[in-house]
Amino acid sequence: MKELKEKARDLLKNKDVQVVIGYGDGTGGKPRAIFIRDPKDADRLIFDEKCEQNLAVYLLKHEVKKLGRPAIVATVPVVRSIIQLAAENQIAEGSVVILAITPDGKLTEIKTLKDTETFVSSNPPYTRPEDLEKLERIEKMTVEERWNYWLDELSRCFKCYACRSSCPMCYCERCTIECNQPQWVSPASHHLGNVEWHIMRAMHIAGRCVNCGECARACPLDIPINLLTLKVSEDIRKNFGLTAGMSATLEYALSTFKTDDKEEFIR
Amino acid sequence: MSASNLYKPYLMKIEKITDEAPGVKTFRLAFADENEGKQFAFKAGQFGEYSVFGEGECTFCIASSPTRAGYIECTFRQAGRVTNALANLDVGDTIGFRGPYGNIFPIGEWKGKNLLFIAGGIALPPMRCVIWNALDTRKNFKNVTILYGARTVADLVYKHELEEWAKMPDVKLITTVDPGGETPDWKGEIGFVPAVLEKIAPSSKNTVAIVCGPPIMIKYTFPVLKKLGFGANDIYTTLENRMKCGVGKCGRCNVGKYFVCKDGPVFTFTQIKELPPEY
Amino acid sequence: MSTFEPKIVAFVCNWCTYAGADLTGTSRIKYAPNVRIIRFPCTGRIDFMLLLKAFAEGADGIIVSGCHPNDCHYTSGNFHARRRWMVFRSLLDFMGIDTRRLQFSWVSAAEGARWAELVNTTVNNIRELGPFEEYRQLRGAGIE
Amino acid sequence: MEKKTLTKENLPRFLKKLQEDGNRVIAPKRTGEKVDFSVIGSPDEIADDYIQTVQSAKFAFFPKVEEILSFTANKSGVKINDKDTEKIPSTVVFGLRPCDAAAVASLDAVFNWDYKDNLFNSRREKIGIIGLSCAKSDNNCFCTSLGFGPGDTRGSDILLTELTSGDYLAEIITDKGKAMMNAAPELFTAEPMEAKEKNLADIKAQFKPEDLAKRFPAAFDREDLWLEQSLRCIGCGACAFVCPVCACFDIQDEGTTQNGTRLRCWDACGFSLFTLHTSGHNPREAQNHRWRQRLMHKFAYMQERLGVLGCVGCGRCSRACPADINILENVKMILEAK
Repeated sequence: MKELKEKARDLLKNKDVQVVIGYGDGTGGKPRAIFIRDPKDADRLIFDEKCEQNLAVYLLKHEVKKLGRPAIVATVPVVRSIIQLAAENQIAEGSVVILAITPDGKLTEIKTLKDTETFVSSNPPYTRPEDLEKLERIEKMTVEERWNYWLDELSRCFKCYACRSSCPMCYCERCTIECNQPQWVSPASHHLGNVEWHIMRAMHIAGRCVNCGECARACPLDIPINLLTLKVSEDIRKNFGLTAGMSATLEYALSTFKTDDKEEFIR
Repeated sequence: MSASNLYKPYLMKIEKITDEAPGVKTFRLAFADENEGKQFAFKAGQFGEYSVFGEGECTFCIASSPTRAGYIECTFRQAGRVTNALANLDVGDTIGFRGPYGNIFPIGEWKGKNLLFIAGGIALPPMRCVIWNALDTRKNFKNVTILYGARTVADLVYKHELEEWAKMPDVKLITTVDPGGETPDWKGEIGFVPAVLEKIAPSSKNTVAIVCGPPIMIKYTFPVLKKLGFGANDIYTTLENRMKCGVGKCGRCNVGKYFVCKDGPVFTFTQIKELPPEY
Repeated sequence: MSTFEPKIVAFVCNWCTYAGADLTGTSRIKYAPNVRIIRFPCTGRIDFMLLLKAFAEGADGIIVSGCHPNDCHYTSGNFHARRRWMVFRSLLDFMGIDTRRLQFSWVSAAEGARWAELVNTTVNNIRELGPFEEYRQLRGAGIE
Repeated sequence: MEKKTLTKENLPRFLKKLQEDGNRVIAPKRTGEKVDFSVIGSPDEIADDYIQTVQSAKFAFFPKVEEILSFTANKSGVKINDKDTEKIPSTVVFGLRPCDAAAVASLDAVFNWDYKDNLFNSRREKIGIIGLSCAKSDNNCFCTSLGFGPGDTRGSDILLTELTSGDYLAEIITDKGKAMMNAAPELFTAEPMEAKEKNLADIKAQFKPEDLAKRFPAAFDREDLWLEQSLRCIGCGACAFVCPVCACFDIQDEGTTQNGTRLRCWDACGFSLFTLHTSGHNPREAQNHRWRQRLMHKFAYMQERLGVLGCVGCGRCSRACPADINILENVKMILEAK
């Protein structure tokens, strides 16, 4: 992507930004996140369909923040993560330059939140069909089958917290699992600790998750944990008509309400 | 049943609780099993893992002197889950104790020397052990000077013992509080420990200095000691890294090639200078 | 399983359901003794983590109840709670937990009889379901 | 050392026999796209045709959650119920790669450094290791650079090497190995004619293990060597948890003050909480400090203090890392640094 490299070089040259967060060549044909600070290095930027990591996670990392004002190479889910972070007052207007790339490979430089919103409204949210299929398959199971399925999957978890660390929405300085007075959820990776942890994770990013799938990609044990967050996102979309990461001014789905929200489950 | 589970603590009964300062308490602990108590021995500088069952373990030094057999004491400030749980206990309650772990103050090598103790805040407890050890074997040492500072008068721990030391003819005690921390009737010094140390300027001749305190105090005290002529081998301190196992396995207290739990907690300034700044 | 007596934990708001349950008592309406009531200032305060704790500690069923919509002492606590309940309930369902074990309701301060009926129905439902062994078995599992 | 042939038909029979004798067998099993160690019901479940499992079988020696003791308490005092190590199941780990088998020596060193860790040792004693030589490798493998190798017998009780015919050369290395073989001696036939070496993966050494001790200590202050490699680190513990050597742990109490258990759980130096003091002070404040600690500990400190390396070159951390942090790349960078 010649255009991307040029854009990045210009931004750095003109001192618009101090760092460009993008993808570069990694090992074994994998791309990796790179942090370009010298315009001369802009040529190291790459972009292809393998560039899936949600780079928005780096925007709030202390070590990266220290580098200065960033520009970030962003696919649609990354742009949505940024909007959601802005909605949660984690990213200020004008603090980041977005080098957005549409699914068909078109590069757009975005500098304002308004333009960011325009970008996502013309590039609507997309959920991988295979994820929706899996979701449906699990929903069709009996309660018992579902329980066994998840117990099987979640009991393997060893709590490396790659799901949490890779998620742009998990930016809390202190995660609930680290709050130990009282200890809400056990940090041990036994069955109870794992089941509770994954329920908690899903609930805490419900209505905020943009379904980038990064948590499942990051999971070294291939546990399909993104299905949990996808499930809550779908519920929120269907019941409350809200989708995270579409508007920086939109209220968080679980801290707002409508008087006529459905309540057939309440007796 | 394994006879030697490394992580199985002794059961200890709380014999006495002393309120030292706001949020700071001292427990006197006796072995629930007398035989275990008789076999137990430790030396000045060592630490242990104290546990409230159901809450977890916590690392403190043994604050009492090995010269006073039959019990151990620990002093802690309420800060986290375990220390808060400890603070809620009463005399007669049972806690766990694993230890003693770690190295020691080489008090045997200090025979015939002057001792200069410098402590700040909640760091007097690790030193109290060696102070009493020295005072109980007073004839082995020449001048004993204790410089102790805390944020406020209320924050000074071991107030009774400070009075006791002040009355001892062969101990020179200087207490100080940070500016603003004094009370109207405060008779001690006012100022930070390094500044007061510079002011009293104790001689470095034939003297070892033992320094315990928060990292910031240590950082500013070393240069003053150096100025006073102390050699790096004559300055001792303790490191207080976070620990879990206490026996060199869990990895937490690893600083450079050292494990604070096994190679420390007592280090000379010579060693400290070699360490990476990860303490 | 005629001998099985379910343990039910009820998380209720102070202003409506707790008062309602009080009325059940003062009206001398008899109802199943299987319920342990925990009083909260408002249903908006009832975090899902509390419900998880109840299950982990051995509850066979949970009742969560507060003021009817528009009657919240704090105006909107119950509306907020309703959304979270919906999402939480659906997530538990997705993970294979029988949602009959988690009963949400509105019971006002005047509805003493309704409270009795709610508890009785829930107890009967849970009695049919049996003890919540699946969740209880999580405790201790996976520890070598 | 005895050398035998174990035919491809006899291998499942052998494992079956070990199971019948009351051993729990842990072997590589396929889940989705990945292969990982788990307890198997039958030898048919064992995966083949893979380079490396996601995790090593470290958890058999050092479980991710392990009870240290349990306790009950009432008004009259506390009663500690010591861990019953008798109940630890006798286990056979099948299919351990030579790198993983070599890693057991490093675990041994950590858990027996002055203080003997009985929990670890009791498990260790009850585990028989049937290693499996590597016929294939990938770019993440670098065992040979650290002095190990794809057919290294160190650590295994029996090492199997697959031959062209699909049968296995069985090297009976230890007494434990001999005892395992003696469970079904009739299944082991005369030594094969075929040479072992030509059936091993060709993994070129990229540096010498001696260089590590020479170069690492001096690299400590070279921020350029650590920062660039760790800037993309997201701070998870995947690298440590898949590592066959990483043995850092946490101790946690669960239950109530009247009735509970004390657990030992895996922990990782990459977590910011690992060293965080209650006061808020953190000796290793930034992620690059923590990444540096990981490498220094493996390549410098462990070697100096325990006489073993903290890395066996299995390449797992590089494969598992969600941010493509590659240990080999970083090590080479340090060794080649001017």
